[in-house]
Amino acid sequence: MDDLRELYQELILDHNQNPHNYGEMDDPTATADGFNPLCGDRLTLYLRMSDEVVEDIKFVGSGCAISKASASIMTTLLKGKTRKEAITLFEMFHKMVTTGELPEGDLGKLAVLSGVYKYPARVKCAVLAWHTSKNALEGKESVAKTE
Amino acid sequence: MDDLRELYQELILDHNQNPHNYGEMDDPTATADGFNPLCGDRLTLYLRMSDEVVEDIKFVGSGCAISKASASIMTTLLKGKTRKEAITLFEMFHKMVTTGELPEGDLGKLAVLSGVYKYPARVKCAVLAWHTSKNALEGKESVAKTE
Amino acid sequence: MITMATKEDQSSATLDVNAIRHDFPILSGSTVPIYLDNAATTLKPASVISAINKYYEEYSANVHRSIYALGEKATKAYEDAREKTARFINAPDSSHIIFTSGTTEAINLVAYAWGRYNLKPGDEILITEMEHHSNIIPWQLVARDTGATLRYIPITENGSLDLSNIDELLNPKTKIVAMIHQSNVFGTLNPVAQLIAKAKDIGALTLVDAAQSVPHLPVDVAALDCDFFAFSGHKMLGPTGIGVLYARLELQEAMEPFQGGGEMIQQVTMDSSTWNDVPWKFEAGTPNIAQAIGLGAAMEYITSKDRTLLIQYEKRLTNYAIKSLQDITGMTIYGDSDPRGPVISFNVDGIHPHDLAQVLDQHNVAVRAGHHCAQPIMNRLGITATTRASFFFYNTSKEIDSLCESIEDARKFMGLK
Amino acid sequence: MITMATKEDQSSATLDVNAIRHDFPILSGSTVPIYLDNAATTLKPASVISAINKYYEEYSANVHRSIYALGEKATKAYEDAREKTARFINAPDSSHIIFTSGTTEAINLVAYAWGRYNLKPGDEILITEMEHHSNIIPWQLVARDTGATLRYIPITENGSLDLSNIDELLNPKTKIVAMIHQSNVFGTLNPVAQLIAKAKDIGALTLVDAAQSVPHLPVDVAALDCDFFAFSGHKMLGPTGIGVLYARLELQEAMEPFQGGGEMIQQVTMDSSTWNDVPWKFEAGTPNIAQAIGLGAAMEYITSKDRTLLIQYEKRLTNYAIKSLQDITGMTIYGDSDPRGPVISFNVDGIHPHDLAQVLDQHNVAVRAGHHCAQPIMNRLGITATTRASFFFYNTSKEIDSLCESIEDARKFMGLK
Ligand SMILES: Cc1ncc(COP(=O)(O)O)c(C=O)c1O
Ligand SMILES: Cc1ncc(COP(=O)(O)O)c(C=O)c1O
Ligand code: FES
Ligand code: FES
Repeated sequence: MDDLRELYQELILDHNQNPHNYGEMDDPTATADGFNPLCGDRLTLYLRMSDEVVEDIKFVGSGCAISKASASIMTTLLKGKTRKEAITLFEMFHKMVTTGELPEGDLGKLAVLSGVYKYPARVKCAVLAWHTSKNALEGKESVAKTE
Repeated sequence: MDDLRELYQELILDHNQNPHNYGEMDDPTATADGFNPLCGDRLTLYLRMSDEVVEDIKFVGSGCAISKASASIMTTLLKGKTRKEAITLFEMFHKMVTTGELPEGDLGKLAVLSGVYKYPARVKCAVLAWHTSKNALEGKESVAKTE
Repeated sequence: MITMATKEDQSSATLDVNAIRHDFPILSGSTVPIYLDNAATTLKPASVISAINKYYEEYSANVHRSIYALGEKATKAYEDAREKTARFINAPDSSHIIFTSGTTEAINLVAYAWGRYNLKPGDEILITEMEHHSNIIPWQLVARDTGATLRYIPITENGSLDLSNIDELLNPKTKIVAMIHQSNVFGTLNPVAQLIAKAKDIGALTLVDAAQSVPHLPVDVAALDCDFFAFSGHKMLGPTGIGVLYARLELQEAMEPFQGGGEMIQQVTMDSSTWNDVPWKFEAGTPNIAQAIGLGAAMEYITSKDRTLLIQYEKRLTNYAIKSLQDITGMTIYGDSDPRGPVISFNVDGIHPHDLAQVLDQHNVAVRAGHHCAQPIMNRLGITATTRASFFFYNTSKEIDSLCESIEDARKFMGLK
Repeated sequence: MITMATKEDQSSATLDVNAIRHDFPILSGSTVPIYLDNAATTLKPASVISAINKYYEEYSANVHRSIYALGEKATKAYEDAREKTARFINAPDSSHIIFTSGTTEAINLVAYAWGRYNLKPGDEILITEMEHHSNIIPWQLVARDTGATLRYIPITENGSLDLSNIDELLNPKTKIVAMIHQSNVFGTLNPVAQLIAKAKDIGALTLVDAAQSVPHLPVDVAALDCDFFAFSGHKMLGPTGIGVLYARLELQEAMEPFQGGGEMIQQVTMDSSTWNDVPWKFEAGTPNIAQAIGLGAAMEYITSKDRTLLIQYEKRLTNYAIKSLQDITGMTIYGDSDPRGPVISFNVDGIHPHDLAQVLDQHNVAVRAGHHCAQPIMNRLGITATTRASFFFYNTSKEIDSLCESIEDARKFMGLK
């Protein structure tokens, strides 16, 4: 079980049970839908940009603990970031969960998801919210799929 | 090679090299075509019945030693037989080449083909001419296939 | 629970499960999995593996048209497997048996070789809301391309067919009824015999998706009197890459070929071709030789046992599992039909099925989480996924205890009270 | 002849054939066949057999969507086989590789999923008179059903493509050119690169039937620049029941699915469905898992050798066989192209090929007699059948001596002078 605790750190369980920024948004500047075809889980992301800065970000949807926690932590991290910073963060995060490499930059609490790369079937869970917010940030219409 | 000599008895090789009743017929009362889908060989059978008796019977076609010898010997045997006798002979022969049982009745020279049943892939060779002549005897139109 | 397990194990003493487990190499390895994903694919007994090996090591020749001994041996083994298959499902003879690569290809064969040439706008195809995607998508595609209409027999909340409207659904426009014999989600054993009789009355063809039933029940296609009957080798102790389509002879004769290629022809010219006799007309190319032989060995393995005992045993195991699972806090089990097969879908409040499967894996328990290729069922239940445990006669009640204990642990692990 | 054989064996000392033969269980059995029917199917090395066994004995789980360790291991092994295949034929990446049950299914997939939705009356399909039935019938069927016209590049008496009229045959109406890479009758290696370039110029798609070339040559689909490329596992030391379709990504994206079922979907509702990413969009149902893994092992086996040596060796063997056969009275060899593969079709005056094969079998020599699933070639040559000997790098010149001696014996046996 110790292995598994590396995947499901306490912080992840906390975010799973009490996700931050969970809910709909009345006045988004962009929304995007995400879909994980592996499990059928879906997520809707709401974004309110002001100039180039993420003023508010929220999400709703179904998903496993990994995906919910990832979405929850992501929203707390992206708030206040510029569009460019957000995209950079996406790239760092994506690299971390696929390779296990802890990136140089500031990934803050996201590092609790660094164990995911050992579970290839779950990588898509971790990146679902991120792909979706990348689409929202880039104004893409199509449903974000986890690669 | 002794085994194989049981299949290819001298008499078979003789009939193969010098088939009896090989050739076309000018005035048949019935003809039929036979086709062995396993190898692509074909045979045409010509029959002249007078009342219910096989007055003349000839064949042409391509085929292996087994099929040619079988056709050749068959024609010598069927000549002079009644339609009913011919059909009975067909049934005895068929039983012999599929089961190896030497039938009670008079199969004459055909017994040289009794070794065929040990070579399932070659049974169709032995019965090709017989199926075709059965079709001709019964006035069937369709190309006889080896079951 | 441990007491119960012991009791269970005693009462099943007539089936020597330990002896059976010895027949399965994977159950005698160094780390023995608690394998409860048998509805997805089963483990393989040594006799099946060695039948495959024997082909590759001793007579790996191509079949049909070979004049040499190795080829004749391969042909005989391949055609013997067809005979065994015919006997296994009580088909009149082996010409009714078409080998395919699986249930999926078997159903697609019918949709292509019969459906595309016989369906037209106005015609109706009737399936059920309980189908596996393999018995949905081929019909969606053929309906789209022919203009026929695809209709569904609905299901009830507890996983049975809702036949209240059957007389409207099954009507003179219905050209084929294609239905799952035993549900891979609920375990429900559907009343296919009754529906086949009804379909026959109005002249519709019938197809039974028996992927989940054949592994667990003796089936009798002659008694069922269906037109088509499909199942897979890998779900019944056999190899991957082999399946069976039973098809009535008149239909085989009337149908167009499916795939074109070697073996399925009689004569080919540049302009046109004629087809081989049935069933070979539907087996294009070098067949799945080793796999058919392996499937034959799997059927032999099953018939070498007392099937009544096997069925009783799996039934007891399933009942025990249901009872044990129900004791777990927050447990929902989907489907409560009787008779049923050894498959149970469930969810535990507060744990996503994928998280649950992940934790169970840590306990060495293999279950499936997901939509089980039956998304219409998930939509009907308003969920995206379930966890599914499915059994075979090599499973034990101890393994079910492990399943339940692991679920309890998972609840704790995930911080549930 | 015996002297020559010895010389041959010495000059090929750089390839250790004995060591190779040790890798093949069937060549170390009590009665070792002189197996010269490799164009039909090949023997299997121990490494392939044990890769299959390992799957069945250690991790026989279903692939994709499994959250447990066994299933992840199976998925990885299956997808690794796809990677190996991509590398083996130099595809840009593994998404270009669709697993099928064989060459036949690969070609049918294209005929169904591309052909039926893209061809119309007036369109032309161009194949050659040299094709295997597997690359004829699918096009005859699709031509019949779409109204397109099937045309043939003719062949010459000596087994080469007759390209004298190619500019008329390959014209703006041509929508696809489907051609055999290496002939399974003559051994001819066709100038496919040249024809692909020509087809590209006028915007036609191209398909290469590589069933006979991939086992013997390093192929490079990127350099060939074809759209589709098909081959079978069982003809290259791999298991039965597995084949490969390489398909360009844009085409995979644009094509309709072939078979419908599990795995190939993304989302299914009762009304309609969406498809999985390529290449999985084309792999419906539980895949041929053990077989793909076995194919991967076969490719590994081949790449573990020095391929230049293998090719040289097979070439020398073929030349030696041609030379030796030509010494036999009444011998006709069909086809004399250069470059060519290790397959030789011939007839001996006065002996029907089936009788010859039967006598050779008595000498333990396995060759094929028949039309080799290429009846148009037989029609062109005005014969119904040939005898065919085909080699693989485990064959030896001694075995070719046995072949020739047995043919001499057969002549005597059949009473020829
Ligand atoms: C050139 C060629 N194409 C296609 C095939 C068909 O391959 P398979 O029977 O494995 O589908 C063969 C072999 O039989 C062949 O030699
Ligand atoms: C009821 C049912 N039908 C069809 C299938 C498809 O079988 P396969 O994947 O072997 O083609 C399955 C299993 O996945 C099934 O459970
Ligand atoms: S299982 Fe669906 S997002 Fe993780
Ligand atoms: S081989 Fe053709 S008839 Fe015997």
